[in-house]
Amino acid sequence: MSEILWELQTDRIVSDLKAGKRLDNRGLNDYRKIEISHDVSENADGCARVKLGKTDVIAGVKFVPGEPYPDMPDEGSISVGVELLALASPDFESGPPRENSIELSRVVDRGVRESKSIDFKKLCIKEGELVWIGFVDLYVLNYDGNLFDACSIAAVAALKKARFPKLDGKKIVKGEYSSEIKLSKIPIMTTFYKVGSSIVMDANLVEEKASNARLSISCSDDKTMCAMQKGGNGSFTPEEVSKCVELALEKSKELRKLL
Amino acid sequence: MSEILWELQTDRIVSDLKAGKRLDNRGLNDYRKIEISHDVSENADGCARVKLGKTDVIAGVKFVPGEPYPDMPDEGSISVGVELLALASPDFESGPPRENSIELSRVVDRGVRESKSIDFKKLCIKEGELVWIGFVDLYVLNYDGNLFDACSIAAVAALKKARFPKLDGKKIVKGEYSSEIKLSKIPIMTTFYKVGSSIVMDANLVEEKASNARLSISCSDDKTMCAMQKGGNGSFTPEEVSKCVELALEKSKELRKLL
Amino acid sequence: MSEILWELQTDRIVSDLKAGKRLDNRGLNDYRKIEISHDVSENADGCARVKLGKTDVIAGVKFVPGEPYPDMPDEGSISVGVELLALASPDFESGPPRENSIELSRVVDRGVRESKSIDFKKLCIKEGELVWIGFVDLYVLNYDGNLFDACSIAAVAALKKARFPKLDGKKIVKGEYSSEIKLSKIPIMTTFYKVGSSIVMDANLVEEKASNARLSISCSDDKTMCAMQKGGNGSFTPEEVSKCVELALEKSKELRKLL
Amino acid sequence: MKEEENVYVNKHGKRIDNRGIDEIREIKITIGVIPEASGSAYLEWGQNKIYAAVYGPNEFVPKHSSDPLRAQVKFNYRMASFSVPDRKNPKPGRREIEISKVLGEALERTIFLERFPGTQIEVETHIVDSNAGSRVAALTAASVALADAGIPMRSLISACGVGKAGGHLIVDLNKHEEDAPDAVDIPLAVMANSNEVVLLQMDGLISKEEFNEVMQKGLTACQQVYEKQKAVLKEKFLDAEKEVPSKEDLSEEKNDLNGNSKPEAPEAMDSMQGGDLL
Amino acid sequence: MKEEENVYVNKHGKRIDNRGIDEIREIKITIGVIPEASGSAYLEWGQNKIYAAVYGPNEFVPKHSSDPLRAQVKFNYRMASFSVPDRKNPKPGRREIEISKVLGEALERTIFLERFPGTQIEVETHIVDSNAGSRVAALTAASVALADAGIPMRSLISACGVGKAGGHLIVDLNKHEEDAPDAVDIPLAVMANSNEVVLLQMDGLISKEEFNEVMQKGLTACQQVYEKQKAVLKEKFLDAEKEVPSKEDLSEEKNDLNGNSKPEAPEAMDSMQGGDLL
Amino acid sequence: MKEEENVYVNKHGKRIDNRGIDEIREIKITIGVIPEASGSAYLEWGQNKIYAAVYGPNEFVPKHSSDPLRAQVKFNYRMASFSVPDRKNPKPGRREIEISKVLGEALERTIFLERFPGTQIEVETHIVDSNAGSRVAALTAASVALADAGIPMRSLISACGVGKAGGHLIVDLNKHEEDAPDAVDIPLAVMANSNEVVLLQMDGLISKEEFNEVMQKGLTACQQVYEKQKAVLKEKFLDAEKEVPSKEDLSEEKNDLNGNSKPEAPEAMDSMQGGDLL
Repeated sequence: MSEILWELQTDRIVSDLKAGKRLDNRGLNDYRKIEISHDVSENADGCARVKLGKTDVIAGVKFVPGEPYPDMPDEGSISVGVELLALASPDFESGPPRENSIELSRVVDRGVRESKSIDFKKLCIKEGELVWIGFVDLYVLNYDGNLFDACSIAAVAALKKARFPKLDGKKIVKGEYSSEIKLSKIPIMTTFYKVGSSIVMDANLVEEKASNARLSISCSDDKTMCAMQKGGNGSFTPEEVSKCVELALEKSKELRKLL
Repeated sequence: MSEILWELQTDRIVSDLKAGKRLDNRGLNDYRKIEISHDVSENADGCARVKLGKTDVIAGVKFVPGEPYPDMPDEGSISVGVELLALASPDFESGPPRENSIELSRVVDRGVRESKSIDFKKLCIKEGELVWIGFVDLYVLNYDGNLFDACSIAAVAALKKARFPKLDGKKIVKGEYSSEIKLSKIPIMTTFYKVGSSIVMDANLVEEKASNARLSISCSDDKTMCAMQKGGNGSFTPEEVSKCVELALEKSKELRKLL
Repeated sequence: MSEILWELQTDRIVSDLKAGKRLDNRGLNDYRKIEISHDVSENADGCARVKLGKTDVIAGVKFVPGEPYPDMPDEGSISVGVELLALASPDFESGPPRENSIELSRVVDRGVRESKSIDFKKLCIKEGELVWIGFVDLYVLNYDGNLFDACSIAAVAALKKARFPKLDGKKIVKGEYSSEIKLSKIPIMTTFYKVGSSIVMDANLVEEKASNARLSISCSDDKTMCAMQKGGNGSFTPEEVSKCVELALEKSKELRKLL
Repeated sequence: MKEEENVYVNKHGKRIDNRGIDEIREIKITIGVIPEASGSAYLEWGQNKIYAAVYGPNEFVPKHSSDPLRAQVKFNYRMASFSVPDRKNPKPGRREIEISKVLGEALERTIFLERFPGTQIEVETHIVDSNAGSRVAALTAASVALADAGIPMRSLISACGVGKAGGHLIVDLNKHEEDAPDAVDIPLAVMANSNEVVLLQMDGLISKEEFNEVMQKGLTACQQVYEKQKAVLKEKFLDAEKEVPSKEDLSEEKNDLNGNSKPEAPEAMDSMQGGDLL
Repeated sequence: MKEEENVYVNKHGKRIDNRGIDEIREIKITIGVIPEASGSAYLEWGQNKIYAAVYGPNEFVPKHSSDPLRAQVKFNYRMASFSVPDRKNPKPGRREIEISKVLGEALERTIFLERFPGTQIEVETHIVDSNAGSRVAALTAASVALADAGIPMRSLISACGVGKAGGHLIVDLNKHEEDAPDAVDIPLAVMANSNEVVLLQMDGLISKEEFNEVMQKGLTACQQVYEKQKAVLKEKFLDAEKEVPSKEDLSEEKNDLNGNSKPEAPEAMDSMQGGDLL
Repeated sequence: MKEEENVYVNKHGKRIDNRGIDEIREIKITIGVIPEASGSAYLEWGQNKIYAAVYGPNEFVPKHSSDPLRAQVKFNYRMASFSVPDRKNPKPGRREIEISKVLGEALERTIFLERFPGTQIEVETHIVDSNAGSRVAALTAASVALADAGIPMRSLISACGVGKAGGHLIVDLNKHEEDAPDAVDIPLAVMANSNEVVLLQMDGLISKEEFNEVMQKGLTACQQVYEKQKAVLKEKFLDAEKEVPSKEDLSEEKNDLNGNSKPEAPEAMDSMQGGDLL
């Protein structure tokens, strides 16, 4: 689409939203249909596919035995990475990760990590010698906006199903599992997009492109937030931030039930 | 050369080949003169230089002591890599390996590996602790077509001459050697280029550029094939494949005598 | 500045220098004002900031415990790296190090290393097991010519102040130190720039850009040289080299007093 | 158990997963799974699960490497880190780069590249689960995605692995069979309408006679795959008006292809799009 | 000692470094420290030491990625290898890339980008010593460097961290406090004239009530930082003739910004440069 | 044995490889070994074995970095992984990048770059075996390859290492001597016709007096290398009609070069090509 058409479309979206109207007739704080499934990959130690409208992402967990860091001899680790596959959008290019996927990966990672829902000590196999290193890798299959929330839900959904492989000494016994990883909480991220003077949740692609600021808020339970990230070259007033905090806690309560 | 001139040259080569005529008057299945020598590098643990007409490649072997993979505690390894030096052709650029050199490396590697001519257990120094890791590195010095066969011959010729360094504990004693590596078979790769409707062996550069499909067949002995690779955006009929298989076994028998 | 203006400026500088005149009225072998300070970074194990006129560089040392090389079980190591920050000049770009910063790093490194002022055996903590690996990292803050000398002085000044961290087993006790590193000599690099037929020391940026050859000479003490590097696509006559050697020993004697 | 492992075909002629020696695993294909793409497909082939998307033809990037006479295919074969038993480094490895190259070349054979000079056709495949044969599955999926995108082709590309395990010549090896001590693995793909071989690789020790025999099995298996591809595309192009050209209709074209690599005249090609290939 | 460590605010209301809970560490700013740059600043904030330089606006590189309607900010947040307790790999890491992105976006909010179509404004920051809060310090320094470079802005950007340690809501956490078991770390930056939030990140468990309370502390702290920035810029622009616009004068502008993201008409902006922001 | 090792020159004035202190190792040069190149040479220098090829002048890539007034030399000094006692990582390292830079600059001094504005002259050297002195050998080979390619030069570049081992000032150090505890290593290259120094590096502790003495040895050694270069080029250009310019004929040129870095007028240079340099 040409630059000019984008500007016109943006103007239209902005004025519609001012009148409380979204392109697909949702309310400003309504999510698109959310579908969560788990038959993604038998080779994964845990996996999930999340569709948020037409946005489509998959997450898979793999546990690898490794040495602990010297300063945390009784703790394993988890790391989250998101790849924006060229498969998913004409906007994405294959190649090394750029700042967009790096920010997305790190924000999704912090949403899980800071909730303290995973006890890293439970990833210890033998203190000082062997721990589980968990990799949660996400791939975007189709990009229609709001990857932050979709990826966050997928990461948590995959972790909830994740099982530790069975070990024979330091080697994994292929296809056999010992126990499940336990999440003590279900962290949920909700992301607000500011489009003109309006703020919407679960923006689709055209809304996201029309927006100039984004605020992601992760909630570890119904009353507690655990992470935030503002992005974009726009701004939020302190009052808007307060409002978003309020809504995030409410909406994450709803979404948590899906998991 | 301009695009137009290439097209004209290609047309000419195609029609000459239809009449059974090659530019240098060889028969369709004749190789250019093959020269194999070994005085390439005293620092190599084994080396060879192969000239196939004006195509000129060198191979050198280095053995490095290292730890075995946990799942194969009594096996060493060999890996083959080819670099298309900018030295060798105006078509090559210095820089990280591209898909052409990666394919070439992997096909030459498989030709050796799949022949099972090297017993990786004989590369074990101490089970679970120390094994030989062999690196066969090839460099193209002058590129006049058919690198697949030239590199394959050079890799095998270098390996045939390769000796294990003498060890003092885990350290190599420079310039001293213990024993030779033994190859139980001499794998030979022969490559067919389809130019128009004709198929030639040992294509030189202009024939290679005029061709649109390539089939490399490695034979581990006079009766057995061990690897194949079709390349290029053309195709072979099943009958052509059968014919190539027949010829590959015949021709590799001849070439094997050179080694 | 346009290509043409550069040529004109170069002509002017060349003819002025022939008459013994520098842009800032210094003598051909005079250095700009040199300021050395040390309050750069409390997190560094040793640091220095050096201003040579408006050229401004910082150096910081960090010691990391690590395993010795198998062939030198009782020696630690020191490595020097210079980064040409995009912060420092419109001529510099952020990105991977290019040949200019690689040459600069390696020449500064050799100036220190070859002076043998650091006894690498004193960096051994436990033979065969643990040694200090010292990193001297330099950053250019403002680039107004003669980075070779500025970086060399900064590296030595930082090393002179460097202290070994206190160890608890193999782990560093943050913020505590055991002993100082001792330099047995103070290596000093002086760099000569050939501009037209004249040779100047401590070239500023416009002189450096007008020059076509450079000769860096490191002296480990008042009578001994320890490293040299000629750069640029110009040349020096043997007599000029001799003259530079003479001057380097003299001038480094002066500069050594600053450290 | 140990003994069991070495029996690749039991006395009833059945393999470890209960298939016959000439039987391919179950294949399921869904079209249009990636709305953002010009064309797409999701394919399950036994445990293998693959997404394929096509973008383009678009202007070639970077422009100075474009071919002024034809389109170029940029094929990307990628594996998810969790698609294999041992976690794969997410960075594309040398194996993925090689496979991307040969699969892209296979597709270039069938696409009428000359119709889109100076462009690129991007074919992205992503393996999310695997169990031997992922490259032939990816190529099969990519071919369907190209048809879904309406890219004009000479033929669908149909692919299947064949080979040997425990002394038996078999089609569509699974991981267990691929790991046999005497395993031979032969990824194969053909232009389904003409049986011209566009992909052929081999690993393992095999005689000429065995090879020729197993190639025949492979050509038959590819035709079975072709039926699956046609079935799903037919469903999509149900209401298309044009007749599907029969194998016989394509024979002239076929001879041409074997004979001469020069671009066909555009007028000869104008009926070969999307559903026309079925 | 062990017990001591867990007391983050003592009975006298003092923190480990003797500050009150709402007290920011000492800030020192020097302008024009990098003569080669269009504008520059050196900032010390407690132990944090940061150089910031601005180059441009210059032609965007590579040209085909330029925005024909506005300038783009390329922000580079880099840490010296010796700026942290454990040596940092000199290569920029993922943390530095993320921070560069969000700090650059914060600055884009305040710069009149539309005045320099097709260009890039390069903002380079280099952390040479650090002790918690280096990103807000870098943003604060960058804002001053932009003013020094004469880049027209809607407002200075003023930044400060706030958060929680040992159960106390505090401003400008130091490393010790950031490492508290219950630590919450909230880097915050605002357009100083309007309090609009341009940077907001958070790590750690916090309730809505605590968050709202600590945000207020943060807004106040940012204004304190703003005073420091103004003071040093005033010194530089001492002989500037124009009056500094008061907060009230900017209120109209503020309403506009909240309401609509479209570029302001140039005529509305022509008095907002350098010293004018103080 | 241990003692032996520390004797670098025995009582008969002979070194470990039986050379005298001023004696260079055997040098063999073959021209035209790489048919694809514009010019090429293979050089053996003791154990060192080096291939050199020249391509160009060609259009500079990327175009926007070309110099509109002159050609640029792109020099590539590369070592085969098996060219050294410990296997070298095949990726070019920092040492190779530095050496490539200084060798390229040395060649730029002698080439009439102004005749080929906007172009690049690619000089590729590949070390396949080494034993001290590979960079001077590479430069010597490259200079012959340039002459073979017909690139117009002011002079051949002739190079040799000199230095110190066991207290003796010696020429053309081998690996054993380079590893002496007091070793000094000085790679040196000159424009053979004028003795102007175009390459000079040094590692190791040396006094002014020793340095001046060993430089003289170096200049003499370079002239010996020059004789080898000339001999092989003469063979090739045997039937060339023009006379080789004598050292005296070049003196005017020489003064010019020392005095002024500006491009010479083209008319002054037209007789300096290929065999003309001998």
